[in-house]
Amino acid sequence: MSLEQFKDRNVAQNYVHIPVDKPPQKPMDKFKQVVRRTFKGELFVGLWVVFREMIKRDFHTVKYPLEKLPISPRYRAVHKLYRLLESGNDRCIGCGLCEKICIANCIRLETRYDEKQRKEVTEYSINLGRCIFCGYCAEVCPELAIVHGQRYENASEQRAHFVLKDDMLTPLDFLKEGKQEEFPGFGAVSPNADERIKKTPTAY
Amino acid sequence: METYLYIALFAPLVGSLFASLFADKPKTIITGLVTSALLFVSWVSSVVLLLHVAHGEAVHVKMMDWIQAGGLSIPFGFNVDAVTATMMFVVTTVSTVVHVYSMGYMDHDKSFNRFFAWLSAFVFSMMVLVMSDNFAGLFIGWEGVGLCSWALIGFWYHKESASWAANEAFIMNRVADLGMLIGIFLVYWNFGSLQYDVVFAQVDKMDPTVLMMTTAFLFIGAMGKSAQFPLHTWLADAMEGPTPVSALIHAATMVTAGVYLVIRANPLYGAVPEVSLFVASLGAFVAMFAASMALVNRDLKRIIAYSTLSQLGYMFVAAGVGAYWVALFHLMTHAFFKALLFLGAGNVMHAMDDELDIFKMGGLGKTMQATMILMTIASVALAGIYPLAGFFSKDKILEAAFAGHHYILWAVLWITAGLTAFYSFRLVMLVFFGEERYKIFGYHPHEAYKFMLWAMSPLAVLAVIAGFFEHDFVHMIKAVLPVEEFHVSTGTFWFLIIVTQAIALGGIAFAVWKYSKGGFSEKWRETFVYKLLFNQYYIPKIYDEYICKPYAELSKIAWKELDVRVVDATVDFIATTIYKSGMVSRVVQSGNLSNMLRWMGAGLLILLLAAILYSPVR
Amino acid sequence: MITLSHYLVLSAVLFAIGLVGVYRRKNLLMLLFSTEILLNAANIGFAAISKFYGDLTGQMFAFFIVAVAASEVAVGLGLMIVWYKRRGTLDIDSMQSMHG
Amino acid sequence: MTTTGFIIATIIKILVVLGLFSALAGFGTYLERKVLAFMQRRLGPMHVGPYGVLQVLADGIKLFTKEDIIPQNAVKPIFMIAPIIGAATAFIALAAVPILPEFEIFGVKVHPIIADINVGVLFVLGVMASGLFAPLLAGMASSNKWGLLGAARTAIQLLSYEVVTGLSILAPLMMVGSLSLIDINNYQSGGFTDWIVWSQPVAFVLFLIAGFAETNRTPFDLLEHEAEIVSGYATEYSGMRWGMFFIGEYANMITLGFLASLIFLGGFNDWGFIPGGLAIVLKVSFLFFFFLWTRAAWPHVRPDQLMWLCWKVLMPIAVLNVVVTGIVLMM
Amino acid sequence: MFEAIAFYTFSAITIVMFWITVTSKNALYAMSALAAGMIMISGFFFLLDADFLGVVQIIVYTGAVMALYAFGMMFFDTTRDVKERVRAPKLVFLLSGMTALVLVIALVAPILGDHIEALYPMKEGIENPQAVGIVLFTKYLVPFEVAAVMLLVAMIAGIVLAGKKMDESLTLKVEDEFTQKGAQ
Repeated sequence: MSLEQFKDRNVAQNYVHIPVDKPPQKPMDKFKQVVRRTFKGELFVGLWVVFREMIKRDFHTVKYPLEKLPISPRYRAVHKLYRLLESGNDRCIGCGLCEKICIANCIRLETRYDEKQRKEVTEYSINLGRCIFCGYCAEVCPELAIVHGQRYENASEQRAHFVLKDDMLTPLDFLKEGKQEEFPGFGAVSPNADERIKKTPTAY
Repeated sequence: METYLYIALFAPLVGSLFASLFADKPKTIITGLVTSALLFVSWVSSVVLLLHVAHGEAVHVKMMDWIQAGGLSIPFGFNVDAVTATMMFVVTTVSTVVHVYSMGYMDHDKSFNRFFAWLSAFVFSMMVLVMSDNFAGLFIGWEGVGLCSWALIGFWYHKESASWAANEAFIMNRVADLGMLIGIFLVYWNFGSLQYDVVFAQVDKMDPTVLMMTTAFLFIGAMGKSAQFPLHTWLADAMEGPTPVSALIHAATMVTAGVYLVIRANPLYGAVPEVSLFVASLGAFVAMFAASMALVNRDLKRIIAYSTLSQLGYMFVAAGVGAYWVALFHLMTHAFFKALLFLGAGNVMHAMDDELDIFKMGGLGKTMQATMILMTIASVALAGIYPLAGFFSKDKILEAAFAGHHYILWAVLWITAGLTAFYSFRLVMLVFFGEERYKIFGYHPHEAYKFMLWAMSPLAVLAVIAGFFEHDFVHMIKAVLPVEEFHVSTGTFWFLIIVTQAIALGGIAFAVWKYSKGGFSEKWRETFVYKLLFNQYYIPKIYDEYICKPYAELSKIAWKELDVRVVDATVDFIATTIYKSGMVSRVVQSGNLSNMLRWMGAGLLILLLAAILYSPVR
Repeated sequence: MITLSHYLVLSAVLFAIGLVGVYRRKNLLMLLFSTEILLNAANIGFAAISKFYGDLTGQMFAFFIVAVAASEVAVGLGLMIVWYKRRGTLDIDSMQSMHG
Repeated sequence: MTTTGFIIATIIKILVVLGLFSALAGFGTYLERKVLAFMQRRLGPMHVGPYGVLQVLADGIKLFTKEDIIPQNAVKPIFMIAPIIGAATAFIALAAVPILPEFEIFGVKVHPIIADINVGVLFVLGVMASGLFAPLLAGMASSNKWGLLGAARTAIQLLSYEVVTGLSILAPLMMVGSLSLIDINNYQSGGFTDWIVWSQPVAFVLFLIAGFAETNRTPFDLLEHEAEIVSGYATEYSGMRWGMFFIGEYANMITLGFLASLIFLGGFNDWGFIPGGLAIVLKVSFLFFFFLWTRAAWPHVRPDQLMWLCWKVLMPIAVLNVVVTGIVLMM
Repeated sequence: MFEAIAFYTFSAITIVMFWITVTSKNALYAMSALAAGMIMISGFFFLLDADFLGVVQIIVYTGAVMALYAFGMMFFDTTRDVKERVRAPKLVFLLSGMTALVLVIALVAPILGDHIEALYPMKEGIENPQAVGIVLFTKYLVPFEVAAVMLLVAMIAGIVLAGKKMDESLTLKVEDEFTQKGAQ
């Protein structure tokens, strides 16, 4: 299935309205309805339809673990932490807004000042057992550091199922290959974002 | 013909039932019209039947089995022969007239509908009485007319005298009916059947004693119904009922049922001359006795009632001397003129606001000319003056008595004929002629409705001409009743007629002469004879003193001693025992299903044990 | 060899069991169950006599008993449900409003 | 045949029927899943064995090894017995069904019927009717409101449709004049045109509809209607007890297939060039397939519609059919 | 021999089942045991060559009557134990025991005798259902129809009794409706 098809799969342009009669009230009318439906062959139409599908052998089963359907680039599943494109540094500045806004209260982060007295995120964990994938964290992030990714197979044998920072952060080699996808539009990262980052004046 | 029979029989019943639907409703003329119309239908049927049986045939039908128990078999059968047809003709004619007349007479009565219901019911009962082909059916009709008579005498039951009279009539009839019932039982006991034809066929083989007992007891019933001495008192008191009732029941039809019974049972009576002689003697006595009482009575209707009694006596004499057809003939003619007389009396009563004392009337002929004419015709017929109906029948009776060598009877009847003529015209004179005494009492007499007079006119016509049908009647009746030629010479025959006519005319003349001059003097009323006659020979008083009072005493003793001490105590004892045992065994009825089931189980066990113990195979 | 007596004794025993139920149970439902046992015990007797006397009348009776049982259930259950809805219990001891 | 031989033969037959039909019942579940999948453009079980054939085995192992949970408030003995009743009645009903025509094996003539009783049809129906105690007792014993609702639905549905089944079968029985299934089969031995379905089409349709209701198949599977009452009477069941309900249900379907084939579709008489044994297998297979087919194609009815259909439509038609048949037979 | 084995087995099971029915405190036990007993009784009928009766027993008693009971029981609280206060339990056993004894005596003693005539003898060669049918529709036709009418009456009675509104008084209900209609 191509991506275009996939996008349109639920949105048919021409809706078909099925006419619905008023339900019969009197017993006689009910009886007439039964007779009509019996002899009109509606039942057999149903039988024919399923039988036709059976002999057509037009199967739509996806053998899931073996084959997977493509998903939309904008699919919003398990979170990702992005890096800055050029430098490869974490975008996250440890502001803690995501932690604050999380309605499921599943984000925890720990920060410290590094040797340059800049804030550094040491631990960033999301309890996927509680996360409801509402997207508030991504929305509130001032640095566009946290986004929803496409990883949906988050089944686990453990009840406390966390993702840690390392699982989410874009690997450096991946970044190098330019596979960290960014999307244009309102609120997107500006091309010269690295430059625009002001160094935190340590003098303060 | 069966259809006509059923129509004649059941049309009055239908009318009665129809009228009884409206019994408690306000007056509707429809009931009167419908019952009259149905009676007219019945009359037409009766006439058809009469013409049919006139050739000596009889119509016999068996409607259904009525009682079928063991050896007793009484069918609901009807037989119409000449006698019955004559009776039916009389009954339907008079009753039709009376019905139409009643519509006017009862016009202002609030129980108008009830009246017609009972009147038609009476006709139906009477028809059953005369048409039945067995004694049981006759008895049913007998009791039916008794019931209707009771209801109609006591029609104005709010009047104490009326209900008293009704009860008197009813009770006195029951006394007589006991005799009648015994007679019927004797018939069944000895003859093994109640069918007339079966019974009469066996008369020859019967023991005379048995026959005598049977006929005597049957005649007791006839005495009660026909108000013969000593059971005669009820008839005069029955005049409390509405006048049409008196006309229909107590003059024309019901009271003649006794005569009818004797005529119907003529083979029985013919076989026992002793009883027949007694019948004739009693008839002659009553004829005289009643006529004597009529001489002095002041009550308009009672006079006519006593006259009826007297005429019934004549009929019994005829029946007693074996001239049954004469009895029937006189019954018929008498029905016509006596009903006419009563209806006329009804008109007078209406005019006088129900005043009955003839000494308060007088001179009514001026205002009520038609009534006067009709009543005079009836009175002349009653007196037996040629050529009116009464002459033919009454004269035949005298002739029969004379021819049977019953000269005493003949003499009595001859005198009675004179008395009859006298009191008839005493009544006519006092009511219609002379000074207008009613004015003193403030009455304003008026003539009755036209249609009432028209209704009476057929009777008047019949009263005049019925006598001329004598030969046809004899011809017709020959098939059923013995018709003997009276062996009197022509001279004697004419002598008898002249003598009878003479005394009758003499009586009329005396009455007219005496009362046109103002009647008897006051002194006459002081005499013993007058008092004796006026108080009906003190018979009611004797009854009261020597029968009613001792009986009441006896009843009181039975009540206080027997009923309360023995019967009530026994009944109470049984009741108390059952009640107490109920109280004791109430515990069983705990209402608990489980307990009941256990009781049931115990019962099952007992039954099983019984089944084993009493098993036949054991 | 199984004879008629065997069946009749069995029938009697079952009948007695049913009687125990009828006398002993206070629950209306159980009472009806016991009644069914009584009917069935009788049925066995009828069928056995039918067989051993070679006559079908016994079976006929059994059929009619079955029919009676069916109608009894229909009416009895209806009454019981009504009673339970009104009183909330099926105990016979609670049905004593008609005691004398 | 001697008594001993008869006993041995019967025991062998019983064992064969038990083994074969429980296997068939299990295989039926596989078939159902496959057919339904195909009709819904799916593949169905594919992983265990070639084309998922061994899925049955896997399921069986799973069910056997699963914990047998009995709720605390359940009426224990009844709860435990109920599924056994379900499976047992299904197999007992097969006892009076002639499965194949007579054949000879090792020189022995075999009647492939366990007990040829002269009231065969009624026996089968009766035993299938008493099979309703399985869901009934299960639901009532499990002290679960869904269970109770399922049991109530069982009672009304199965009880009501038994009437239709009986009445619809009555008309063919009147034509044949016997209650023995073998007699009914022999009645149709004249070939394709002799099939009772041609003379009694109404009875056939009624019987099928009632059969669907009695075996609790799709248009009428209200007893364990997931969308309404979770799993109905089987809500509290797990493991092999739950599995037995399934074996019972599938065995019932097969029994019903045999009944319909024998009564209406010519039974095991030769059908043209097809030998009788194969013919009846084919017919039963088709009917079984038809059960699955309808499940894929048709929606449920509501309980009130179910009762309405039974008492106000099907039963009058069935009675009319019987009356008409009677009149025709008398003429 | 088979007959004896079957008879004793069935007897034992039936008696035990019915005993459970009679004594059990739990209505569900009682019902299940009774149903089982009914099936066993149909076994007796098969033993007695009354095949049709046996099948009718299964269909009607087990299939319909007991299912109806079960359905009725759903209206009651079935899993709760039945509380009963049995009065005079000895009397119960005495009465039943005596009845059973008397019955056994009555039945086993040769009271029945040999002089019973078969009014509707079973003929050879006619199968049981057919024979039953013949007798049922000739001699017993009127009782049969009466039974049918009785069942119909019972059905209507059951419907009316178990109808929805029956926890209220029917007559009062009707009066209420009248007053309502009057108000309108």
